Amino acid sequence: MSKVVSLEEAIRAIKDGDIILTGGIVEDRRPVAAAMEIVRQQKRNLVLIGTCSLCDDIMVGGGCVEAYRGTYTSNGAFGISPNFKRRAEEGTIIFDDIGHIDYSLGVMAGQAGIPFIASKTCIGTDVLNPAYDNLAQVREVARNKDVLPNKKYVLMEDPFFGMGTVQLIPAIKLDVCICHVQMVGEEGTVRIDGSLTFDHMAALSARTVIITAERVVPESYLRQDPNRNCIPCTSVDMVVEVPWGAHPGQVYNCYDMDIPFLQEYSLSCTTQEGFDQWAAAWIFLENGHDGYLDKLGASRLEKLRAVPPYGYVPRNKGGLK
Amino acid sequence: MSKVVSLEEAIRAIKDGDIILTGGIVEDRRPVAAAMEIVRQQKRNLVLIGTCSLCDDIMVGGGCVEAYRGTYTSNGAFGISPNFKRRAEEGTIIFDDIGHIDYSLGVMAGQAGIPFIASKTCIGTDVLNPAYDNLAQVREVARNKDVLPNKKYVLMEDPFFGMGTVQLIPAIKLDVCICHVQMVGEEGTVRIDGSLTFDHMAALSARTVIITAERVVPESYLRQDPNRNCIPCTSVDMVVEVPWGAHPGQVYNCYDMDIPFLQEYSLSCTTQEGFDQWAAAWIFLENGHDGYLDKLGASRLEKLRAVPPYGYVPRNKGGLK
Amino acid sequence: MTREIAKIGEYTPIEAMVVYSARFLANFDGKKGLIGTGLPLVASQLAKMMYSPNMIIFLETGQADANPQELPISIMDSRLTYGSSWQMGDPEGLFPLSRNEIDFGFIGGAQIDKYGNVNSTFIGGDYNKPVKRLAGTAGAVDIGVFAKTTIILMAHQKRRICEFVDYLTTPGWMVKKWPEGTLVRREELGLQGGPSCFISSMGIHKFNDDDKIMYLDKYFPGVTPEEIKANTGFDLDVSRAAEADPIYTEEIRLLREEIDPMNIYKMR
Amino acid sequence: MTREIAKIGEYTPIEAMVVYSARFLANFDGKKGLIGTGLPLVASQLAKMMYSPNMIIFLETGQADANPQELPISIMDSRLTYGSSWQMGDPEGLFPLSRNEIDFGFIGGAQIDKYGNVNSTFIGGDYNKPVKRLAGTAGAVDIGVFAKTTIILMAHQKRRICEFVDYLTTPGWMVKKWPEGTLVRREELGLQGGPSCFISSMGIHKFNDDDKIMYLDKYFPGVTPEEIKANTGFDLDVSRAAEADPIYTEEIRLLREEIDPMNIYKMR
Repeated sequence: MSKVVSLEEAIRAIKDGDIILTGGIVEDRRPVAAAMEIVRQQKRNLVLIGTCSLCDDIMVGGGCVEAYRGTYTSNGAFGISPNFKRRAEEGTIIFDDIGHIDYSLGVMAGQAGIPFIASKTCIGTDVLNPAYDNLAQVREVARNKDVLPNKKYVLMEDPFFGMGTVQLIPAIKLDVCICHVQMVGEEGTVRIDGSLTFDHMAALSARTVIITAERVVPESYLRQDPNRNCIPCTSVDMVVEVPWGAHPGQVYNCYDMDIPFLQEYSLSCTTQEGFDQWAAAWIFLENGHDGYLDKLGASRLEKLRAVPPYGYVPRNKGGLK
Repeated sequence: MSKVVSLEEAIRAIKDGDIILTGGIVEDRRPVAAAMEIVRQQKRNLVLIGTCSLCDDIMVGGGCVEAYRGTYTSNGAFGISPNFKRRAEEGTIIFDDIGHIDYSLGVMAGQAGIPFIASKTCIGTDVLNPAYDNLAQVREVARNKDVLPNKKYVLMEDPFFGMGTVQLIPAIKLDVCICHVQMVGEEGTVRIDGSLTFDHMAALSARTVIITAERVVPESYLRQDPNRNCIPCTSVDMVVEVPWGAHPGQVYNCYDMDIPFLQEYSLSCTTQEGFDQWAAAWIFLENGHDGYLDKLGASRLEKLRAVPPYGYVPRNKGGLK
Repeated sequence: MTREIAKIGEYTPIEAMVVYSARFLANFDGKKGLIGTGLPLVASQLAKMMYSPNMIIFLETGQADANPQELPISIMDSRLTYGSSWQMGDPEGLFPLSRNEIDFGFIGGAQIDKYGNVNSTFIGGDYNKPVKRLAGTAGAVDIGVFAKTTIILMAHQKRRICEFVDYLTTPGWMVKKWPEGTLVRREELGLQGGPSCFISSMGIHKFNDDDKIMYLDKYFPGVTPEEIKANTGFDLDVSRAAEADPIYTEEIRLLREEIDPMNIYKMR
Repeated sequence: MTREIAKIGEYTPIEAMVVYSARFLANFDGKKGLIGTGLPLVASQLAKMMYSPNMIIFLETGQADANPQELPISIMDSRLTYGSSWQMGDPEGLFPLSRNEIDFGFIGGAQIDKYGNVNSTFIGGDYNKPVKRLAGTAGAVDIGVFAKTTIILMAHQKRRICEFVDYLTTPGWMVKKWPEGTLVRREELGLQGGPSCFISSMGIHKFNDDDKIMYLDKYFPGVTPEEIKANTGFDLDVSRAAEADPIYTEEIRLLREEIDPMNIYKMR
């Protein structure tokens, strides 16, 4: 059964107040085209889980996000995520920092269908500071409150190995998971190259899973080597072909990052007006993503295309100068 | 740095009383040649973790194993593991049954480096029967007691999602993990085809990891597609090339199972004398594994060789009749 | 389409058990099942051919949407990998259960009691020195705890269908609350699901809505309710039983010619 | 081999910081490190070329034994995948830490205190309305909790090197015991490891064995201990400090010509 739909139709499945995780990390393999469609459809009150970088920050700028729970709020080499930074410093967005292993274990627990897990991962740090625990405020924003745990953590003594005080970490569950990948079959089988980040786990614990991909390929092709696939079709609800759907970030084996575009984003979005102008120029275009690609221009994109066998554009070949 | 050693040298690293897990499951992709070498080297007091099938049962027959903690004690279609069955019914082997998700979560916790995890997985069943809890007896056999938990499980109320009473499951850790795989690089990078069973997790939480493989291939070949690899070289201590090292079981993409051999094993090993005769015929041969292969004969083995693209011998091609 | 009816004697009781199991799977077309090794796998193959073509099969060794082109022998058979959507290991293969994605679990076993509890661990004697040691838990615990419903298949023998199992491996309707081991309804422990039917080599058994005790729902053609009662280790209610619809020659032909021509599963 | 010494002024303070960091990594040849994004990655590249060729690099996005052929920009840069032994995701990339396999962690940060605690979450104001919001925890918590030792690198500025961090992201030697938030020695919470050195753009700092307070161990050529003290936000003990060995032209050449010819990391 084919799950292929248009980007517009896929994003229509997201409801205001949904708890959402986007695939990839920092600026790479992010569902940027999907995030731009979310901005176009003016979703509201989304709760972001995991990280708030590039595509997430675009949604923050677009007024779609009111709460964030995660481990990272930066665009890496391109600076702290500008829209999130501004709203955090204004005090107009709810956030609840957790650790990176914290997040990993939460997502791992989610895919294993278990309620919680124990670790020493944030012991000793301000992640466990009760004064900074904003989970209750995050829950207020969420539409489906039962997707979030009652408590941020519980401390207890390890009864098995004498590891002392450990932190019980609740599972991370999701309403929506959107991943951008290299290849997907029409039934939803996903193949990812490069870091899987959290996608292979998060997609298993979300109620609705949307896959945007550089290419939709025959399902039968991917099923010749099931060991190489990263998300089973049984966990995927909708499939959308979106070439260059993670631009300006990297997609391993497909394209390298568009550094000037990323720099321009950071500089433009220090104010809301700046973001709005940037959005007018890049998001609110006729023909949506096709318009975006045409505006970028084929020759600019071609310079980013990955070189085999590396999967990126080696600098000594001059691609990214 | 090459980690390639002989089978004899690899197995010499195993100490009496070690807690050991073997890769694959039931009769397939099991380190049979490695288990036979363990019998030849007369290891004693091993504690088996996970399952007790084919290669494990050979070690039981060989007098190497005194305790077992796991989820499965059968050779599948070929009947209950005959040596284990006999010793269980005699009351001369210690065993502690756990569930399959129990085991999965334990190994997952082990690879995540966390002490325990919560689940409803065995709630309501005799797996939690305190009268059947033999963990303390298993610990007595083990050389490194700190590798095993203090308790089999703890019951507690889920504080996060209102799931009621859940079972806290301790991590499974190991002294030794031996896996037989299709391909390994000389530095230890492992590529598996077909079910990974528990290998991809168990190998990460063992102190000593031995990989036997159908083929040792150039590390650089496997590093062209790191996404396809299943165990990182950083977790592997020793690498051994052992063609047909899982015979009489299957190895996906390499060979299919040798049904008559498996049937003969089951029939032979109902008594200790039967096993001893079988071992004299197949284990205690001159030239070890090479002797075993020569005794089987090349023409018998060739009939088992997998047919692409299936990875097994399709019956309608007559391979297994 | 009119189908030719197989005469009694033209098929074995085990074949009948597999055929009625396959028919029961018609309830799960388009649904997700976790299928145990052995005869459940055989019945699933027949169901996919005749009654439930869109059934989605998961296996405990980590195949999602498996589509074997010929009958697997082993639970990690190479035949299960080729053509599946995703091949991981046992944890990933079992977690669809704990994520509550699995609509039905389908297992065999060695002993079943009147509450639908199944034993696949040991029979007779003591746990530590059993008369007959069996395969252990493998998947059977987890399917019974997490699947939205369970289907159980087992040859009908008096000693195997009993008042209460020697070891409770797969939870049925009345299970053990620890640490005391008190018998309680499964819902009381927060367990969803429960067995919906037990298909033996003589008939189809269901469970009372109120006390969750097994009763005979259908007896196979050529078998009487009295025979079934006499071959059951507890006082089985056969008062509501009707004869099952007859078996088709096509079902037996598929089993013998297409699915298991080599009689690997010794059904005949 | 005699090496040509670089003159003061022929390199920037940031380049000096990276060079001394790379030299410190000589202690970890053949060892396993989890390397944070940014300048730690640059220093590791230099170390692999000159001081620690057999260092094994893990990254938090799931590469084991990464061997980038050119300098990555991103923590999940494609350059990290090609040539690595194994490419999974973030959980698998971080679990070598919690399995206690990682001999050293190497991170940057925005603020460090006299106990070696690092802050990468916010500076100034309140958590909920910070003057300056930063990147958050990403890896920094976990490296500080689990690595057998931690190396920290940060440009030397008075406001960044303080009495106590505004938010404790990476645990140093004196950490917070919850729920009260009492300051305790990290060992008291069962945490192994701890920071072994803080390399700034002016000098190398270590920690007293007894009270675990930071002191100046080495000052870079051309910098005086007094300048360092004046640029530090707490009363830094500089009494035991000696001048660091000079920098070699070869180190600077490699940084500028081989590792970061495009000056992506703005070291100069």
